[in-house]
Amino acid sequence: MTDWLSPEEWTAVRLSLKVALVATSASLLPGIAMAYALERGRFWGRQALDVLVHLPLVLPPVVVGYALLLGFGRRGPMGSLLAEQFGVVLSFRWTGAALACAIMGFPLLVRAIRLSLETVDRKLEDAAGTLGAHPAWVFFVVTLPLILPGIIAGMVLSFAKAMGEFGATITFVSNIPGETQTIPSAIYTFTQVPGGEGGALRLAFVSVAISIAALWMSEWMARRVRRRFLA
Amino acid sequence: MTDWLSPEEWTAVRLSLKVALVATSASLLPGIAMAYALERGRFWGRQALDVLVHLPLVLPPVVVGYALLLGFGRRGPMGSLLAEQFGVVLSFRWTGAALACAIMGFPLLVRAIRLSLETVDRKLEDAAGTLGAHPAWVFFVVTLPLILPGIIAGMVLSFAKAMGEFGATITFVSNIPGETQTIPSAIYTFTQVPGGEGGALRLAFVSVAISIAALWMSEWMARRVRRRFLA
Amino acid sequence: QARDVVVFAAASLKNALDDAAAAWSRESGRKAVISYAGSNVLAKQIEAGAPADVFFSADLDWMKYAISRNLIRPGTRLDLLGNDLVLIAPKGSAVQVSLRPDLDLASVLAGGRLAMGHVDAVPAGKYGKAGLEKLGAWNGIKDRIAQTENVRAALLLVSHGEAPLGIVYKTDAVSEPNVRIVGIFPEGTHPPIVYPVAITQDSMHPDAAPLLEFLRSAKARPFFEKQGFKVLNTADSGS
Amino acid sequence: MDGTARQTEVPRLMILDVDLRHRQGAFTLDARFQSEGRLTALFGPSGSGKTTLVNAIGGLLRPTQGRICVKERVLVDTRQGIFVPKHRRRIGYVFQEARLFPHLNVRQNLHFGRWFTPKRERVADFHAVTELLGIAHLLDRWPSTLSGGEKQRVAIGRALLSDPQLLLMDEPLASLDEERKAEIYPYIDRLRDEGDVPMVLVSHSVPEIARLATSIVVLNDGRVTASGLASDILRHPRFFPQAGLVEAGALVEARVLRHEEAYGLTVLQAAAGTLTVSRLNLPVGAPVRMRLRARDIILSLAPPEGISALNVLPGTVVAIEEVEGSGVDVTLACGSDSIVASVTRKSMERLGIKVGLPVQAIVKSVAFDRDALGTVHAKNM
Amino acid sequence: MDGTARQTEVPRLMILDVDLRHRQGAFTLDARFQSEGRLTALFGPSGSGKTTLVNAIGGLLRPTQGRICVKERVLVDTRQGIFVPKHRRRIGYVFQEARLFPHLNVRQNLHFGRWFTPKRERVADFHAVTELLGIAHLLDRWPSTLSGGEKQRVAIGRALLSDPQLLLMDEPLASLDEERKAEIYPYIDRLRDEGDVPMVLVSHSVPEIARLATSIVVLNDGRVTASGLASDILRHPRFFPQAGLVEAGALVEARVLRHEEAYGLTVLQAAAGTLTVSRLNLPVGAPVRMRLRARDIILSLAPPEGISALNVLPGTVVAIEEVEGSGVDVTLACGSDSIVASVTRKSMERLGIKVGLPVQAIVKSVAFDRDALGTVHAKNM
Ligand SMILES: Nc1ncnc2c1ncn2[C@@H]1O[C@H](COP(=O)(O)OP(=O)(O)OP(=O)(O)O)[C@@H](O)[C@H]1O
Ligand SMILES: Nc1ncnc2c1ncn2[C@@H]1O[C@H](COP(=O)(O)OP(=O)(O)OP(=O)(O)O)[C@@H](O)[C@H]1O
Ligand SMILES: [Mg+2]
Ligand SMILES: [Mg+2]
Repeated sequence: MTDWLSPEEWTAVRLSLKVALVATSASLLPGIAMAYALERGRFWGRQALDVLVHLPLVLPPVVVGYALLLGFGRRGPMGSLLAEQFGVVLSFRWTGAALACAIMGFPLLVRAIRLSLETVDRKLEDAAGTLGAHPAWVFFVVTLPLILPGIIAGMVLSFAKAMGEFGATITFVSNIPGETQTIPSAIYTFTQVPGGEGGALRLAFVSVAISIAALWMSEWMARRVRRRFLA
Repeated sequence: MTDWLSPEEWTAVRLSLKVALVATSASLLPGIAMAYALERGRFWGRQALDVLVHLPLVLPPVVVGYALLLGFGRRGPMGSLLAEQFGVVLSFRWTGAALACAIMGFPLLVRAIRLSLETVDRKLEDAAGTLGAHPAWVFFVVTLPLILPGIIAGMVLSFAKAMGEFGATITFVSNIPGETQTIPSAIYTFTQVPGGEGGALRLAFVSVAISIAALWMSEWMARRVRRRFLA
Repeated sequence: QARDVVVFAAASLKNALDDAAAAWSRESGRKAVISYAGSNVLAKQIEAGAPADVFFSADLDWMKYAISRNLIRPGTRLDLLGNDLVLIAPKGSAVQVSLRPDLDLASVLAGGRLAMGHVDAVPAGKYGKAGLEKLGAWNGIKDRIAQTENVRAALLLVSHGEAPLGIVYKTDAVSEPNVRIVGIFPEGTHPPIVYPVAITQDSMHPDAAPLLEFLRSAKARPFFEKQGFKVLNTADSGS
Repeated sequence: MDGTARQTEVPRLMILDVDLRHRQGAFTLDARFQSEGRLTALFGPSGSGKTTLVNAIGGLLRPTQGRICVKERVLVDTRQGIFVPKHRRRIGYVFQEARLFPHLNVRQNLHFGRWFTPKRERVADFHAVTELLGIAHLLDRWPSTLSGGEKQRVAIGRALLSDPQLLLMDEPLASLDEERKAEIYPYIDRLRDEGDVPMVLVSHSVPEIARLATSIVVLNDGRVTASGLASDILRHPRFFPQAGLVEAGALVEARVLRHEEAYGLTVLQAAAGTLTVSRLNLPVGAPVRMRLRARDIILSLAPPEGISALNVLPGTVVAIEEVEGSGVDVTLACGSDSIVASVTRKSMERLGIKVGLPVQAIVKSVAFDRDALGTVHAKNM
Repeated sequence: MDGTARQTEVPRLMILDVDLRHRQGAFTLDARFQSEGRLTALFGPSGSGKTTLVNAIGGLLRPTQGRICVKERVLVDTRQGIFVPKHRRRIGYVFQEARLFPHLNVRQNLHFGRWFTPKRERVADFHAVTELLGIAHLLDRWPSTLSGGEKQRVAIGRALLSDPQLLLMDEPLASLDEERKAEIYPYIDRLRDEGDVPMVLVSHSVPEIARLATSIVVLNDGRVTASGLASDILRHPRFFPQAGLVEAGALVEARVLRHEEAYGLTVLQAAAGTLTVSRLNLPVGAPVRMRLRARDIILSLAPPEGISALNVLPGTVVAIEEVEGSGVDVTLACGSDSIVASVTRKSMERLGIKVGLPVQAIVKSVAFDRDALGTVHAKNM
């Protein structure tokens, strides 16, 4: 089993998993906040924010990668700020790959949560309010549990996207084995040389297997959530 | 205004619009059907189908393009069938680009519709049944209107994705100006040559502008739908 | 030194460079980490401060780009490898073309398309366009070209019969059993195909120079030649 | 209509024939009853399985086991594997919660059932129904902007307008005011008697059931504890424990004898004697049904004099039954009618009431249960 | 408790002081009333704006214009820009539809309000409330598996357990059976009188209002058409047109005089005389309140003999009013109480009833409206 993939490929698999998990979990809170703001907020610039969130979907991944490179690279404004103030370096690190994946999956995450948020019965939130719950509590005790299916769906999409994301990642953090070489990057490398198809296929297979596992887990969670209150 | 983009770039813009529109509208019905089957169906192989739908998200776009080439290329089983039986040729045609975009956006479309479908109150469908509506009618007169927000959201995602899709498209139908060169392909070209940033930026801008228009239209539609029944 | 030396190399070099780097590791006990991507991406990344010690480009343009932005340590650039450009057809194809001036490819294509790398963006595409222009065939077929994101995709189109003809590197063609080399573009029909390698300006890695030295040594030569590259510039031949 | 043929048939036709078992969670519905009534009331405490039973009839749930026939048509028979899907049952179901379609406005909601009704069977009059229910001014509104009672009325209208062959109503009038109910009751009467649409009505209101029901099924914890003709079940508090003592009474049928226009009164002829009530808008000779509540009747040893009550029915004590608390139920035979009076034990002892004693039953004319003063149409008699 | 201080204060304290205008669609609510009653009943036909009004008090909508004070606390004053958000109003709201949280089980739903109640103010007894409402066996169930009435009971429990300072109840008992209601009423009584929790109750049921309300506000098409003390409003059908003639009556307050254990009876002393009723589980001297329905009273010129009715109150006719239809309302002064009897014009003429005539009012002991036999606690007297 282990010799079925080379150690380097195993590294890529582990890294991909790590990147996808970190990307998904790190974008969760901002995703919920963003979805809430876009769906419920009535502030100036909401529409612009909406467009911004969708950009990674609309633009070719390479462009997003370039933008990240310019913004979060060592010499970019955000990159240097982060490095100087917080000692966080993203460029050419796996954290950068996670950022790229998070950003590429963000519109999917936000959309799914918004869609759930739309269908939340505001009357239940009102009811919670009359029972003494401060709006913040209402959000945590009523709204959040009710949008759980959307959150799960969004996380699945974001995770799957992270497992497959390539263009932005390779452009932003390159393809450094052990640091930034994720499964898609490794697959890409294989497709660039003669005789690489086998390796590409093997890795694609692993990627699909991981995603199946993630899908099943999410379906299981969603069913648990739903069984309860839509029985 | 017109000289702001070269004629060739205008062609790419027009083509991208056409491809995105066709991809989105052509995947609409299969998307609804698939979402319905996955959400409500209890058939053998449902899980496998679910995984299949998610594949384009999980796999690097290039791999998807490669798979399309194998399946829908001139010599591929589907490709030759389509060509012989229906005279439909996809390879090197804009129709192939539309297929690639449709497939890449399919998981997003299906997910959004499923998420809406999940929240449809089955009791309303029951009520329609007691009023004499055959299950098929129930679907069209009750279920479908109720999942409209999900359908709109799914179409926006699918359209945006189609505007940005590049890897699968160029691999499957390559980059033929006037036939398969979409905005992302053109942008890609610019990024590949030293000093091409300006052109890439111009095209990216157009792409974003189109997507903003699409977003606004969708929000407008969604608001109309929602105003009615969630007032 | 905790960190291994980092090489940014064009993706098409993977097989050869992996083997050569492994050999170097065995010999020196050091390790090289190689990041493969498009030359353009790599150049831009180095510009953005990537931790690359060695840049191995697939064409001259992006090396020149890097040099012009002071990203390369002066005097370290070396045009290490060369390649040939070939016209290919699917294995079963019977086409006969001789790559001479007044070439008429349009009739050979017979409605099909010529697959090649993007003529502005992909090195193999640029070379191919130059070659076709030189042979007088460009104007006749410039609307019949299927441009691909990279040269491998062009190979793919031909090997799967989507395109009756394609222009790729010899290195790609020889290793693909499903294609047949129809002809080799004569020298002089296109700018020389060169793979330059250099140490980056910011690199302070002590292994960078030894690695480069190894790559140009006779010990590395077989790995490159095995993949079909021409080694232009070895330590023995000098430069 | 083809009245003559029906008149003899109807009484023999079993309208509802239910025998089913169904489990949901810890609750088991185990209901067996037959009803020949054209309006069968389901009565029972909250959680006793009324909605579950109605759902089974409506085809919303597949009983674990059993058989359901409506007007001799087998809708469910688990043994034979018969299960008619809900959209083929031609049932109008007024749900306990309104269940309006949120994406359709009121007019579209009302029309919904029509879309699926064969043209020649569309008889319900849209205009009449919306006027009756007081929803004509709401037609262009969205359900989300309706008040609770408005929603419920639209739901009733939607069911009526689908021209069902069986009407299931789960507490349809619970959130309506008395005035509105009083307007709807006669319509339900007509539907029941003329329209040939049998009904199943879930209600917690005894006056309502007395007013409308021809048969009653009492459910308790998933089991049928009593079922039969409304007149039988209502007569006695024992069959109807939920109603409490105060609601026991007798159903009496009568005909309009004459009108006393000067006083705005109508005199009715029952088997027990004549009864004077507020002016009824019915022709002389028309049949009516009233409920004489046991607690509304005062017994007197001699015909009383100088009192305001206009109705005094002579009768004979035929039974005395102790009931819980301080009272006894005294059953009188008045002509061929039987009437129940509820008096205290103290009064009974004081007056020396015993079986066989001739007594006078005093009922105030306006003390009739107005709700129970239903019109009974010819076919029912 | 600190009874003495309150006793004098309470009557002066305005519990509800509402003056608001609110538009929604074509409907305008324009309500102005004050209520010093500890239980204010909102009464009116469907769509008259009851829920809208309750929502405004509960803080679920921001009235276009107006002022709402509860127990002298300003909740809304659009002029001064005051709008206390709903979560700071300490209000328990039982919604017209149950609105249970679908993602929480019954126990969690019931506890919900507690999470946000300061610890020392948590006085409602979880055990007692769930027992009272008969939902103790449902604690681990999900709302989606509850029957309609069960949902409603959980919703009531949830509001009660949040220890509110004002309880808003929008038709809370509409889908409950009589038995269950009869169990809940005394609890509401206690809450109203002991717990110092004023209530606003929307109800279509006149007996229910008579049983529970201390004040009544009648709404019609968004406007207040009558408001005042329950005893005043209920006494006269004119104030209460929706109730119809049959429900008019007088509220009489009395004290327990003695118990006749042998007969299971209790004798009450009212200003009008003594009244005999079924055994009440109250100590001698305890105050009670009864409703004597106008239609339940028979007038007699002489003290009747040989009849089963135990209660005969002597009085004098003080007013005669024509009402619609065949009847007249005869108001009697019986001691310091005033009683209304509804008789037919025919009877009136026959007996020669006129103002100043001494008559006897006959009421059967069991003919008291059981629902209206509410306990009135000391603070109320
Ligand atoms: N969102 C809205 N838009 C327009 N009209 C509305 C809206 N909500 C309620 N209404 C109207 O306001 C009026 C009052 O509604 P409300 O819910 O207060 O009535 P209600 O007295 O509670 O009636 P019910 O007894 O039927 O519950 C109704 O006529 C209703 O149609
Ligand atoms: N999905 C379910 N799972 C478990 N138990 C259920 C489910 N649905 C209903 N029940 C239980 O079945 C019993 C009967 O429910 P049903 O809705 O038929 O009562 P009902 O007689 O209509 O009561 P109500 O008058 O309160 O509406 C109740 O005890 C309820 O808790
Ligand atoms: Mg029910
Ligand atoms: Mg209401």
